[in-house]
Formats: sequence, C-alpha cells, structure tokens
Amino acid sequence: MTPRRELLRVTGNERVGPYTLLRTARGGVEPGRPGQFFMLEAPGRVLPRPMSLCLAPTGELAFLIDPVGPGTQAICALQPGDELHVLGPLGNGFRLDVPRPLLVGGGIGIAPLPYTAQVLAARAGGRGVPPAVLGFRTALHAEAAVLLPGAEVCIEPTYVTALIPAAMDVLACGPEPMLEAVRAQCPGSQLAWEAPMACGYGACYGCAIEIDGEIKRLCIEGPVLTAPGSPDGATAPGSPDRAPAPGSPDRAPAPAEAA
Amino acid sequence: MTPRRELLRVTGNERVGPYTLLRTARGGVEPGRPGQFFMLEAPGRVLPRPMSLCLAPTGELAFLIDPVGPGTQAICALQPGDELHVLGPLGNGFRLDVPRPLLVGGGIGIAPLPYTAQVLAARAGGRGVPPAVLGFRTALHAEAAVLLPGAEVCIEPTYVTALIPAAMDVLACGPEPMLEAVRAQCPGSQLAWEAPMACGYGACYGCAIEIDGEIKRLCIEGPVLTAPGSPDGATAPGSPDRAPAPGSPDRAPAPAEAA
Amino acid sequence: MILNASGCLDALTAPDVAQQLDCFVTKTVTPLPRGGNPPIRIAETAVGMLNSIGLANPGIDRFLVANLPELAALGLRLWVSVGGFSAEEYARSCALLDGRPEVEALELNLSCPNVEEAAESAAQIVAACRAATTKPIWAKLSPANWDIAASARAVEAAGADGLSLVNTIRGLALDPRTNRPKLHTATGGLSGPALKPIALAAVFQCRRASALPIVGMGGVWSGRDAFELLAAGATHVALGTVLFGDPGAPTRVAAELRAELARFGLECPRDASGIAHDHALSFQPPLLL
Amino acid sequence: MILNASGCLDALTAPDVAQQLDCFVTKTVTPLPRGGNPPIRIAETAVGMLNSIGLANPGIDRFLVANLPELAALGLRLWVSVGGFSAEEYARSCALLDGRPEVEALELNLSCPNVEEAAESAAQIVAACRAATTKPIWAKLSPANWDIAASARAVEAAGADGLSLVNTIRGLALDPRTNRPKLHTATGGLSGPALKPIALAAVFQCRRASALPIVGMGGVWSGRDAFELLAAGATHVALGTVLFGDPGAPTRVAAELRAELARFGLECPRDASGIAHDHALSFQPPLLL
Ligand SMILES: Cc1cc2nc3c(=O)[nH]c(=O)nc-3n(C[C@H](O)[C@H](O)[C@H](O)COP(=O)(O)OP(=O)(O)OC[C@H]3O[C@@H](n4cnc5c(N)ncnc54)[C@H](O)[C@@H]3O)c2cc1C
Ligand SMILES: Cc1cc2nc3c(=O)[nH]c(=O)nc-3n(C[C@H](O)[C@H](O)[C@H](O)COP(=O)(O)OP(=O)(O)OC[C@H]3O[C@@H](n4cnc5c(N)ncnc54)[C@H](O)[C@@H]3O)c2cc1C
Ligand SMILES: Cc1cc2nc3c(=O)[nH]c(=O)nc-3n(C[C@H](O)[C@H](O)[C@H](O)COP(=O)(O)O)c2cc1C
Ligand SMILES: Cc1cc2nc3c(=O)[nH]c(=O)nc-3n(C[C@H](O)[C@H](O)[C@H](O)COP(=O)(O)O)c2cc1C
Ligand code: FES
Ligand code: FES
Repeated sequence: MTPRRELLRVTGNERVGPYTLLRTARGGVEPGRPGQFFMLEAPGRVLPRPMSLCLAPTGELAFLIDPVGPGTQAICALQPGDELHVLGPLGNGFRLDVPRPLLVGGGIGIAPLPYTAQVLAARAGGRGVPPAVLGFRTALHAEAAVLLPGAEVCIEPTYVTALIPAAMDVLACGPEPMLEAVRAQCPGSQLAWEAPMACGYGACYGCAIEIDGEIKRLCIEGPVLTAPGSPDGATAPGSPDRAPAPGSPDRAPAPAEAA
Repeated sequence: MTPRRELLRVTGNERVGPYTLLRTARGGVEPGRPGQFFMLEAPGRVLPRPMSLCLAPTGELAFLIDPVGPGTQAICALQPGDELHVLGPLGNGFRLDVPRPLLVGGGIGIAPLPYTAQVLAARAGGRGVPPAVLGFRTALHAEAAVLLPGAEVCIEPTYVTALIPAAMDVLACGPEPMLEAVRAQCPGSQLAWEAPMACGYGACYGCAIEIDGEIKRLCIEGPVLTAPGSPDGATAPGSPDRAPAPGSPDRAPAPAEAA
Repeated sequence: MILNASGCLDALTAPDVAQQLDCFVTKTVTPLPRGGNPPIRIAETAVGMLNSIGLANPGIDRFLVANLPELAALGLRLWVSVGGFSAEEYARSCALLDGRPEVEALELNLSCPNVEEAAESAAQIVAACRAATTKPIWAKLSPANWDIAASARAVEAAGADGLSLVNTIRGLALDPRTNRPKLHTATGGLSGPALKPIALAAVFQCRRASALPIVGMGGVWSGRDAFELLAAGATHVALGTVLFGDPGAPTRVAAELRAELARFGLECPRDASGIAHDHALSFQPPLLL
Repeated sequence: MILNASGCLDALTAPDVAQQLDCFVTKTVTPLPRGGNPPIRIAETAVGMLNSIGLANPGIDRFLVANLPELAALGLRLWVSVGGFSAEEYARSCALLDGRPEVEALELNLSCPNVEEAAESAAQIVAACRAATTKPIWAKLSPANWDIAASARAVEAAGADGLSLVNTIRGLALDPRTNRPKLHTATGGLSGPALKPIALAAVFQCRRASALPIVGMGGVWSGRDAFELLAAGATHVALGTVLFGDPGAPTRVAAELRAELARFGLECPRDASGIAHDHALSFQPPLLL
C-alpha cells in the first residue's frame, strides 16, 4: 500500500546551526517508525526530496534539512503558512527491539536520531534516553547536537567512530564514508543509507544499489540495512549478510546505455 | 543604437478597471516618443513582453497592462520594491506635428494615449489637451478612461469608429479589427499595431508583417504605421501606401517549414 | 484511457497507484535479465529529469514465471513493454507473451540502447513481432528523429496497431561542484515538462501521417497537459515522471481532464482527439481496446 | 570565443549588441530570397520558445551586394550561415562567398527545412562545399538525431573544420483558448533553457566522437551555462534566445564566464573545454580562428 500524500501547512522554520528545522502540521500523515523517510515537495522543482523524520511533536512533523542544493534550498525557504505536499512514511526504519541501543550520527545524519531517541525512551519506560555519539565537521554544524540532549559530540579531525564503545547495538546515520567505517567496526549495526531518489516508493529504480549481490531498490529494501554479524559475534537472523555500497560503481554491474 | 536596458524598481501597482497600472522608477531610461514601446521583463518567463508607455510622471515610467496571459500576469503581480529589467524606448512612435490630432483608443489600446495627450498638450502650449474617443467592451473596462480625462467614451455594441469626426489627424491604438476599421474610415491615420515580439529590436524576425508588399519587422518599422492617404484626401508624403495586416496569413508569403 | 509510461511505475510495489490507471504498462522486459546501470542513475534539470536506469528488469523468462502471475493477480489490464537488441529478440519475447491471456497488448520499446532508430529498423522489428503475435502491437518511438512521421508510416505499414509517443530524448547535466556529468553513464533520457513541447510536436505530426491510435506521453503534469496531447492527436495518455512526485496523479489528472473536456463542451477524451488540427482529420483511429 | 547563434541577432539593426561579440554569425542565407512563414512565428513554452521564422532572408545574391558590405563596414569578424535545399545549392553559395575576404568562415545550417538530416546527406553537403571553398566550414547539426556522434564523424570525414551544436528541436504549443497550435506552421523549433540538457549531451557525445572544435549553443543564459558547454566539450559558445530578452548578454555572460573559470582555477575558456570527460581526451581540437 502506497503511503499517504497530503498537503501540509508549514508551522515553523528554525535555524539549527547551518541546518533548518522545518515544522509542518501533521494532518493525517503518520510519523511512522524512526529511520523511515518522507518525500517532501520541493517548490519549483520537478522531483520531491527524501527526508528523514527528525521530530514528531504532537500534531506536527519536523524535518532537519541541510540546504546543499536547489531542492533542499527551496524547502528551507518555506515559511509558516506555506504549504507543501508530503508523502510517507516510506521504507524500512530501525529495528528498535535491541538490548543496548547506541545512536550514531554524522553531520546531517543526526536528522533521524532525535525521533529515534524519543521512541526508544518511550519504549524503555523510565530508563531514560539511549546514549548517542555525534560527529560534525565544524563547531557550527555541531550546534545541531542540541536536538539530541546528552549526546557525546566530536568535531573533525576526531571521527565519531572513535567514540563508539564495543558490543553496542548501533543505529547509525551519516555520510557514506562514516557508514562504511561503522559497518567495519560494528557488526550487526543498523545503517541508514542514502541514494538519489525520484519517487521513494519503488517506481523509478533510480535508487538501485547492490544488496546481497543483487541490484535492489534502497527505498524499498532500506534505507536502513543491517550490517553482517552481530554485536556479540553471532549472525543477526534475517539480515542481509552483505551490506550495500551505494554509489560505488565497482560493485555495480557492467554499464549499459540509457533507460 | 540599441536602447538602454536597466533594472528598475517598481514604485506602484494600481488597479484601473480590469487593468494594472505599474509604476517604476525611471533610472536612466528615456520615456521616448509617444507610441514607442518598451520590453518589460516578465518574471519567470523566457521572453520579455512589449508594452507602450502609458504615463511619464517625473522620475517614473508607468505602464497599463491587461493581464491576458502568463507574461502579463507575472508583470502585474510585481509589487513596490520588486525590480524588473526594462529595455527601451523602441520602435517608431506617433508623428505629433499634425494640425488636428484626435486620439482613438480601443480597450487596452488606451495604453499609449495618456502620454501622447500629455506631450501633445505640452507642445500646444495653452491650447489644452487633444480630443480623444475611446471604446470599451464593458463598463468595467471603461473605468480605464479616467487616465484620459475629457475623452468621449462608448461601450459595445457602439463602436469607437462611430465617434470619429471627419478630417481629423487620427492617432489610434486598439485591437486589430478596430485598427482595420479606422484605417478604412480615416485616410492618413497613424495606427499602432501589435504583433508577437520576442526581442523588440530587430533580432528575431518574430514580428514580421507585410508592409508595402514586403515582409518587414513591425518592431523596427512600427509599431506606428501611417495609413494611405491624408485627412484632406492628399497622400501623406513618405508614408507607406499599404497598411499592414498583422496576423492575416492570406497576405503573407507561402508557408515553408521551421526556422 | 490513462496509462502509466513504461518504467515509471511498479504495480507490485505500488498496487494502489496502478489501480488508479485504466491500464498498467510494465517496465521494458528484455530477453536476458539486466541489473541496469551503476548509480548515479537519476538527476534533475530545469523542468525535467534525466535517467539512465539502463532497462533494469528480470528478463523475459523470469518475468513470465514470477512477475506476470503476480501482476495478473492484481486484476489490472496489462500491457507488456518489450525490448531487445535485434528484431529476432523482440519477436521471440512477443511469441512468448502471445499465449498469455492476461496480457492485453504489447508495447515495443523501439528507442532502446544499441537499437538503430532508423525507420527501416523500427519497421523491421515491428514486422518480425507482427509475425509472432496476434496481440495488438504499439510501437514506441523516440523524438530523436528528424522525420518521426516517416517512422510512424513505416511501422504502420509493418503492421503496428498503435503508436506510443514519445520516449525520452538524450540529455546531460553536470554536477556544479565537480563539473562532471551527474549520471554515471554521462548522458541519460530527458523526461518531464521539458519534454512536453517535443512530445506534442511528435504526436501532431504522427497523427497527420498515420491513422494509428496514439498513446501520448511526455511531461504530462495536469489534466490540461493530457488534454493538449489529445488535441494534438493522441487517443490515450500516459503518465511518467509526474508519478514520482505524485502517486495520486492518475486520479487527479483524470478528474482535471474531465473538467477540461467539460469546459470545451466535450463529452469524452475521444472527442478531444485531434481537435488541434486545422481541418477535420480524414480518418478516425480505431478505438483498439 | 563568444558568438551569437545564427538567426538570433541582426548586426545591422543592433550593431552595439554585435560589437559585444567576438564574432558575428549572420542569419542563414539561402540561394533565393525568402519572406519566411506567415505569423504567428514565435511562442513561449515552459523555459523555452518556439519559432517558425522560416529562414526569412534576402537570398545570397542580394546578401552579397547589399548586406555583406554593410556588415563589413561594422568592422566585425564575420561568419556567414549558409542554407539550401540540395548539396549543389549549398556549394554554390559557398563558392560565391569564397572570394569575399570579409567573411572569415562559413556555417552550414544542415538542419534546414526539407533537407534530410541523415548522416550521408549532411556529409554530402559538407563534401560539396569543401570543394567550393577554402574557408573554414562549420557544420551545424540538429539534435533530432538518434546518433549525432555518427553525423559528427561523417561531416568530419567529409572535410568540415568544426561543428556547431545544436540547432533547435521540433516542438509544438497550443493556444489555451482555441486549442489550436500557437504557430501558423503548427510545429516550430524549440530553443532556450529547455534545450540546454539536450545541447550538453550532443556536445559531449560529439567531442568523444570527433576531434573537431565545437561551437556549443542551446539555452545559454549565464556564464555557468557557457562554462558547462565548454566542460562538455565545446571550444566556443554561442548565444541565441537569451539575446532577445537581454541585448547586453554577450558582455554579461563573458564576465560571468571569466568568474566561473577563475573559481575553478582556469585561465581561459580553452582550459575548460572537455573537462567534464572522465579521462583526458586524447586530442585537443585545433584552435581554428
Ligand atoms: C532516505 C533519505 C533520507 C534523507 N534524509 C535527509 C534529512 O533528513 N535531511 C537532509 O538534509 N537530507 C536528507 N537526505 C538527503 C537529501 O535528500 C538530499 O540532500 C537532497 O535530495 C539534495 O537535493 P538538492 O536539490 O538540495 O541537491 P541536489 O542538487 O539534488 O544534490 C546536491 C548534491 O549535493 C550532494 N550533497 C549531499 N549532501 C551534501 C552535503 N552535505 N554537502 C555538499 N554536498 C552534498 C549530493 O550528493 C548531490 O549531488 C536524505 C536522503 C535519503 C535518501
Ligand atoms: C508594441 C506593442 C505594445 C503593446 N503595449 C501594450 C500595453 O501597453 N499594455 C498591454 O496590456 N499590452 C500591450 N501589448 C500587448 C502585450 O504585449 C501582450 O498582451 C503580451 O505580450 C501577452 O503576453 P502574455 O504572456 O500575457 O500572454 P500570451 O500567452 O503571450 O498571449 C496570450 C494570448 O492572448 C491574446 N490576447 C491579447 N490580448 C488579449 C485580450 N485582451 N484578451 C484575451 N486575449 C488576448 C494574445 O493574442 C495571445 O495569443 C503591446 C504589444 C505590442 C506589440
Ligand atoms: C525513470 C524512468 C524509466 C523509464 N524506463 C522506461 C522503460 O523501461 N521503457 C520505456 O519504453 N520507457 C521508459 N521510460 C520513458 C517513459 O516511459 C516515457 O516515455 C518518458 O518518461 C516521457 O514521459 P514523462 O515525461 O511523462 O516521464 C522511462 C522514463 C523514466 C523517467
Ligand atoms: C528566432 C530564431 C531564429 C533562428 N534562425 C536560425 C537560422 O536562421 N539559422 C540557424 O542555423 N539557426 C537558427 N536558429 C537556431 C539558433 O541559431 C540556435 O541554434 C538555437 O536557437 C539554440 O540556441 P538558444 O537556445 O541559445 O537559442 C534560430 C533560433 C531562433 C530562436
Ligand atoms: S526512489 Fe524510486 S525506486 Fe527507489
Ligand atoms: S520583435 Fe524581434 S524582430 Fe521584431
């Protein structure tokens, strides 16, 4: 079943470091599971843009957006009172039934973690928020850490992988090199990957990556994929035993021309 | 010499009947001769739009615009403080050294007449504004007549040609059927024609019409063309002896394909 | 009839989107399975998008065994888009599909990589397929063609039952930071609103040249866009790129199209077909399905 | 070098615009005078425009007598765009222009009405013209071509000295009130930003296929657009539709291009030519003028 697409009203636009936290009314859209994503209409653009849910305040949805190009810039320019179409929740989020969750974020990869922390905390009852480690490029970027109170923060040249203790159930989101490093270091970690996406619901095959030696659609099979192994050395049941390498052409099939 | 193109600030946007009177700062742009036109940047569009100068208040230019399509609608949506590029003055305006000027306008064809009246009045010294007759489709459209105080106004089914006395030096602007009727009725009348224009300065050949049996560019040869004959029955010296029929394919050469 | 454009919808992952359509068209199926091109496969341009998916598909044999029954189970009217690299390859797939009652028609993707788009070649493929199946054959042409009307006449003479117009046209976009092509394959197919005037011209010219019914596509975003393709000569309309941003587009565009037809006092899409032509066209394409 | 696109500027009515250019290209001159098509000849589309001017021009004989001396008097570097309806017609005009020292090069408009755009035909025209003149010959190709790289190779083999890429591609727009084509000729040539990804792809592919220098054009609106055509493989850039709205575009685009080159640490347009290609191209096109 394709998820709901609704025209939602923007309720807030706040600066968080170099990022924009965009709030919308929730309407009939479900926030979904942490790590799932939404396709946000980008005003004036042909294609929508995939965004993780960052926060789910009562009656609202909130997205943390890095204005890296025309689409994200157009979304960040939306002001309270404006409207935009939102489709979701899409894809597969994080499995939350893990004994020792650790949230790991790099840069804008922090985006899905505040909502993840909130849901985990609710599940844990009184036992508080899960631990989190965050890495950023600059102090300005690190201002986004306010969205995840209590998180341990490092700034380059220190890398976030230096802060990850052993034998934790890692839930991570960040740039590709970071995810590759986490995958190598943390067996069984759940990694939220990125790929260019035109549709987010399996229609375009634009997000294809290699999973288990087969070309699959990240929007359908991911964006969260579990790395091989388990924090304890066992193999996680039902998880792919090979992690994807989005964007690495050497893993992809021989090139052919056009669609 | 190509005329000046400048980025001008919008200083006013007023409703006049169904039309919009858009005022801009004048910058270094000359108002030119009545009947000349300007190419106005249409925000978000590929091509600019030709507009007659309607009024030339001190330090300003003012255009009267009928929002008939995407370009004119985009221009009419400009608000004080916005900026737009303006190129002009372009083309040939009205000859004003005529003994008994009569301004004749139909619908949005009133646009160039207020400035024409002002310049004629200034030339005439104390002898006041020239007489004018205006025809409109509806009473709402006729509200634009406030821009030409003292003009005689008729509304369809009465046509403006019914109001034109004999032996006047007609300076007319209006829809093509009106201009055709005026040309038939008033020898030597000066008629401001329209054609689709991409450039306004002779570059595109989009505005070509038949003049004197030859295909010519209205933006260069016009937009004001003099009808054959003279109000007294003599032939106006130097004026084309055949008037153009813009948009009438039967007068144009045999069709060929593409550019 | 409103269809999806081949390759722009997977009925198995989005059955409720497919169910809004009058008929579902599969992604092009080739003789052998194809993973498609390496990423990056999509990029945006001014009012358009580029793709170089590379005909990712399971191959005809697996398609017949695995996908077709699943698609049939959805209860959709079904066209299968057929691709290949020679007339024999196309014909073989058509023959395999000929015996499958759940397939209503075959669309030949004649704008496939490595397949010459010359009029004879397209016609040769159609002729070979014509001999292999009794199902209706729709020939899908590329706008990268100096004389698309000649191609239309050629495939009509070769036995096509309809035309699908148009496929994407080759385009390229550079990454503003690296100045390298955004797509791994450098060039890709341009679709979306940027393609609309090109599609309208192709439909207009083919309608003049041929009596075949036409599925018009290329940048349909609204009911007005669909109406214009009909006016230019299409008998049906397909939605492609618009589906990515708006999975509700089939329902929305159908409603907008009804309103647009009503605005001009027309009762059904058929009444609008060809009205942009100066003189009543001398023929009415057969309804065909 | 920044030129104008043929047919997009008249140096005689706008000399100061022409003087901003490094070189002026005339509107296409045909053997006989042509009035052009009846109005309406231009229309706007989403990020593009359509034209069906129909090669309005005084004909080669009058051009040589009347226009050429006037153009020469402006002191501009001058290319003449040559059109025709057969190889002989093109060659005759080239021969007439060959003896005129004020003409620096000839651009063959091979995307002319009624002239087949097939690779052999374009090559035949080039070969005929090659025999008729010693002046540099630039072959202007249409993007409505399944394999433009093959055309590029063919005209190179026939003796062309350079490529002009691209001409407009056929498009159509309907009047929203009447549902009839906006243009009298129904279809027309699509130019402007909508053409840019198509032009980039054509330049990219031809640069891979041929060692000829390339004048890139199609939707150049800014220095960045010019830079991208260079990066894709052009050695020069021409401005077309942008001139209509902005007669100051040559000066503006040249300044923006300099800034863009500087941003990437490049000294001159030549240094940017071809940098979008993955590997250093094995050849450097000759500078040619
Ligand atoms: C499942 C999923 C969830 C996502 N969630 C979020 C989210 O919550 N917040 C968010 O901001 N983004 C998120 N993204 C990424 C976001 O979708 C893209 O950044 C966006 O689509 C880019 O669109 P654009 O038009 O702004 O830039 P485009 O012009 O489309 O792309 C700009 C280019 O910048 C590159 N780029 C990406 N990130 C950076 C960067 N940090 N600095 C410089 N260049 C960069 C891209 O690779 C791309 O080539 C997510 C992506 C996916 C697939
Ligand atoms: C020299 C010259 C001077 C001009 N001066 C003025 C002026 O001072 N004020 C002004 O408003 N316009 C003026 N025009 C006309 C104006 O340029 C056009 O209306 C404008 O270019 C249309 O652009 P658009 O994008 O709004 O509509 P488009 O989509 O380009 O065209 C809309 C269509 O509407 C048609 N149309 C034109 N007028 C009407 C109408 N009244 N009702 C319905 N349809 C109509 C046109 O033929 C056209 O096909 C002038 C034109 C010329 C050539
Ligand atoms: C991502 C994508 C994949 C496509 N795949 C195919 C395909 O497999 N077979 C085919 O015939 N056309 C394919 N097309 C072309 C479309 O069917 C259609 O012809 C084109 O996109 C124009 O329509 P649009 O502008 O509405 O998208 C594809 C287009 C896109 C955007
Ligand atoms: C109004 C107009 C007239 C044109 N006339 C010619 C012509 O006479 N000869 C020619 O080779 N190209 C002609 N062209 C095509 C342009 O030279 C150029 O190839 C095309 O417009 C793409 O560039 P642009 O997008 O920058 O306009 C014409 C284009 C336009 C818009
Ligand atoms: S984003 Fe379209 S298939 Fe995954
Ligand atoms: S408007 Fe371009 S030549 Fe007249």
